[in-house]
Amino acid sequence: MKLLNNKIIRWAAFFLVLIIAGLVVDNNYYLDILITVVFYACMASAWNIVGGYAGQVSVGHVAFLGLGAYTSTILFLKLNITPLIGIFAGGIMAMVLALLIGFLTIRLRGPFFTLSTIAIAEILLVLAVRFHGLTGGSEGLNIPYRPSVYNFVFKSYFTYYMMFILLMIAIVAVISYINKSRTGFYLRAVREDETAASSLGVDVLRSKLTALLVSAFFTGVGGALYAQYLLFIDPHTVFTVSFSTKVAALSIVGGIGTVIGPIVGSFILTPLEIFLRSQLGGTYQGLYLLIYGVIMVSVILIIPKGIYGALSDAIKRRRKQVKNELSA
Amino acid sequence: MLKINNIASGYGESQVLFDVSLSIPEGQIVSLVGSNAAGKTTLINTISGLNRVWSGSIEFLGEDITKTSPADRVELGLVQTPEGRRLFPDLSVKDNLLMGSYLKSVRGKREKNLKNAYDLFPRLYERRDQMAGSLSGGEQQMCAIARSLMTCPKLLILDEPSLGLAPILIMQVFEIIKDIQKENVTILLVEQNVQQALKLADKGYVLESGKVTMEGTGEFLLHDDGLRKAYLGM
Amino acid sequence: MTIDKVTKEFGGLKAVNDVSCTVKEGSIVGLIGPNGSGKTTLFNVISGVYKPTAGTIMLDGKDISYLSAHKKTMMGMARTFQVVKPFNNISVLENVMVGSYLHNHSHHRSEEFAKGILERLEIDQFADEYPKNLPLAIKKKVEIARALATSPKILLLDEVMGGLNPQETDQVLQTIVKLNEEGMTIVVIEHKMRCIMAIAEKVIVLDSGKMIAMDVPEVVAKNPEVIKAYLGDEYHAEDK
Amino acid sequence: MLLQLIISGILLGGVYALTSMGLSLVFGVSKIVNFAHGDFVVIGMYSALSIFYVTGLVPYISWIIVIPISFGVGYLAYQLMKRTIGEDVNQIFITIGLSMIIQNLILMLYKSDYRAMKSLFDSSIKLGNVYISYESLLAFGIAVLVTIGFLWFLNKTDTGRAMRAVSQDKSAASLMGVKVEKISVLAFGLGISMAGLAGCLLLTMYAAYPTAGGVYNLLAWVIVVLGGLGQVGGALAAAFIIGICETLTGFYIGPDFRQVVYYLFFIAILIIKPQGLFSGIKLHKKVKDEVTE
Repeated sequence: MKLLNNKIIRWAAFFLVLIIAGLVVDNNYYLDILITVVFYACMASAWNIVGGYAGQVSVGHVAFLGLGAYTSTILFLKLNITPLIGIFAGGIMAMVLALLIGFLTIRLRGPFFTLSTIAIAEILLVLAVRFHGLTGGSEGLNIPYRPSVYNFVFKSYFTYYMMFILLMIAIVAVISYINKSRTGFYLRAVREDETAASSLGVDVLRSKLTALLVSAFFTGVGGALYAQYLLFIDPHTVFTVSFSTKVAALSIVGGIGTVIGPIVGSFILTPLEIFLRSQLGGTYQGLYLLIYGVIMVSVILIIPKGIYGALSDAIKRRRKQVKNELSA
Repeated sequence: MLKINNIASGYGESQVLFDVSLSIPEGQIVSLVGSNAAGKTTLINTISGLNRVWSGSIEFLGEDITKTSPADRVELGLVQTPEGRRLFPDLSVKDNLLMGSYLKSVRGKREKNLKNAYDLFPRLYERRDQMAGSLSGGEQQMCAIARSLMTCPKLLILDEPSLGLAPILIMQVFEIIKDIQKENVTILLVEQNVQQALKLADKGYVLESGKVTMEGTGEFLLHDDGLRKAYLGM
Repeated sequence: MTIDKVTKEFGGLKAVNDVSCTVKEGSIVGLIGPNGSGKTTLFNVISGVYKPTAGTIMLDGKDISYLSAHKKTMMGMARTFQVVKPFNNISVLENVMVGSYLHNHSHHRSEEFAKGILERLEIDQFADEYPKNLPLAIKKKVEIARALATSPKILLLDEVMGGLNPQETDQVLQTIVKLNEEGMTIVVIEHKMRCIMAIAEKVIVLDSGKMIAMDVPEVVAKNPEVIKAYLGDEYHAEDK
Repeated sequence: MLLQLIISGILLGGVYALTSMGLSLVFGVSKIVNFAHGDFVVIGMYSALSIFYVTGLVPYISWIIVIPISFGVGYLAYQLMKRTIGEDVNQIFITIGLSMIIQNLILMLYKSDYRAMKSLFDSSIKLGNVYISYESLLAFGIAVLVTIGFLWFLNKTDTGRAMRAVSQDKSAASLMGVKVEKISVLAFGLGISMAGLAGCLLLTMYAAYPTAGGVYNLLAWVIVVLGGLGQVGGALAAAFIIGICETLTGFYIGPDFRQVVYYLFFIAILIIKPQGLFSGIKLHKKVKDEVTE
């Protein structure tokens, strides 16, 4: 129990520092960076639930993001339903899609599951372009800038920042809960060895499906929030597979299958990306993603557990060493 | 011809072989018997290089081959017919046999060896274009042995050639082994079928829990009570 | 548990051929046979890794032939694997908790339950270690512990003593006997005949997928067909 | 019109077959789950493009140069990836990482423009009502030629036979004296060469752009899965089906739907008949030798 308290306190401190950072900055340029970092941390954490904990590598997660974004935006623009509700509707739509994907493909062996997620994201991309009556086609949809709580549009960047922080708190809380719960144990067992897991009474398919559903929900909610923040969505930003690979890269670099890993990944890579883009964007298009790729490949080859994974291993080893020395 | 000096080996962290030594004189049939899980397959996989030697050494034709790769051992004439036959199921029988003469050093004798194989196993000639996976158990065993013979082995290791075969086929397989010996091939035979294996053997070793517990002529071992004990725990 | 005419085919090859037998509640049954005789396949069919091609498996009067593995575990059947399959990247305690969560829904209770089992198998000092760093004997015990954590009525052990030294083997043997005394039904696949003879009430012998004998150990050991399966034909006859 | 479309589809399918045979080789023999396969196709496209810019050689000739370039690229990629063999998840990530690197390297070097070759021929062949462009006929011809050569290599040479053997049982192959590692690199290099060649030929029909790899990657996998893993004959038939499928949907539904149709096809196959249309290996099965005694 003491450890748990400790952990809660540590997380509280972490979020407090983030919030204070937001208050101190008080500059839209830097707040935008903070928002982007937190947004990617959220998305990477959500992806990690299924990609890291359940070991089911999805590269089509952007489908959930896009569906969430389009659901809330369309509900608002066409039916004038407040995004406050729309955001959750977005999450739920993403879950519905996840359920469909899950039923169809979750039995598939690793690479084939991954391929089918890419295929589904690509299909949604084409559909979003095609049905422009609903989606605005490739021109996308604009959310009018009329700040109000009902419209869920705010003047202050800080308000958005707080929204994303709240989302992150929710994700971290759920993952921490899952981690300690039966589902969490079952997911890890499934990732390690499906046959052995099922021999211990683990319903493998159900566990994987649960992970996918939770992950899809948060990704959908994140997508809807992001749309509200940008006030604009188009198929090529919210349905492009490279978004998914980027999110996966954050988790891998940070440390796959850990609560903190994806956050570490986002806090390192996202500012790097923004920096590179602002410095070199015009002259060297694509350089930042190139660097992403290089970092991702090197991390897999050199520290497969990611930065956080490697660090915590080192700390554990150190502690053990100290303990041994003490006892000796 | 083959000398194994005090080797230890195993899989992962679990040690299977403890201080095993044996020697195989040229031209003989040497049988290695022992109950399940005694370490027979580990031992011969270590001999053919699929398994790493932890300590000790292996000499073949006077040369130290402890660290030689499996492919290079084949080149030297040390060939294994693995347990469970391990054919390439989606290759035709003929292609399986041709794989046996993959090495450049024996490619020249390919036609001759292929003819010999078909003479020895007419059945395989009939089925030469069939996929190996569709053969019956006995035919697969024949194909596996024939494939090994295509490599012009000096020492042929046969791992459980009688496994899963009907009694009549087992008799045939043992006949064939005798024929092979006549062609100047030294044979290391690993068998569960103790009776047959020891009858055939010039020399036998009994392996028990990863250690050699008995050795002697085939005849001697056949009539030893200890052997029974090793097998049936009585 | 009753197994009735169970057959499992792989591409026309009958790995298990028409096997029928009964395992009495509270007994220890040994399953033996030469390499490739279909023992592990039979285990896989019983525990739900494979579905039988034909035949039925009954547990406590219920037909469980086609249930998936996790449902069979819920009904009280647990197993270990010949090649150990520990969850390498979670601690030993957590490995066992995966099992104990089946009947204990709270984190606290399943942890307590798991700890109890670790103590019983005398491996509680490894609770925080990762299985990949442990020697094989401990891994095998972890696997037994994990299976026990599901509170099984019937336990299937696939060569849990393989690769262990004599002392470790004896320890595991004692554990099995103790579990049995507490009322658990146990089926053991084992190569070390000595062990089987020491603990089994009944021995089933498989050869090439067929059951060739089922009796008390002393009788089985003298059965000519069994001797033939192990030693090759004629052995028995010539010996006399 | 229908006949016209089917014939164009078949001609396109010939080139696609190359891509998928390459992937099959990489997956079956080298045991690498390659999610960057399409990007190697694109490398082929841009290599051909660069050769044209520099020397003026057209793809029908420059493929002879593109093949060794691709082989070299494949060799390097293999060295990078060989440590992940046997770890599916890491392979997926590392090849995705590689795909990011390739796509963005091309983006940096060539910008995001669509680049196409100008047609070399101003007329086409007319057979009854059907027009066949010289481009696609030539590309098809080269593809067929190389395919036949490849099949001959696979079936009639010792190295080809060894490749098939390695794909079925690595350790048994090593007991035959096969140096598995060497065969593995060779197969990977060849697989990538075929992707490069396909890219080179595709350039005569389609424009090149940096992220085209994603499309070709999925395309190659779709064909391989459809044809049954490791089944060369199946892959050929599947390539033609996909080619025809693409031309038909492109015409009747709309060019943007070309890919949707076969993605749907792909998902359907994965679900309904995971062993592929023309039998072969199951998608659920682990490729793994278990050590048992």
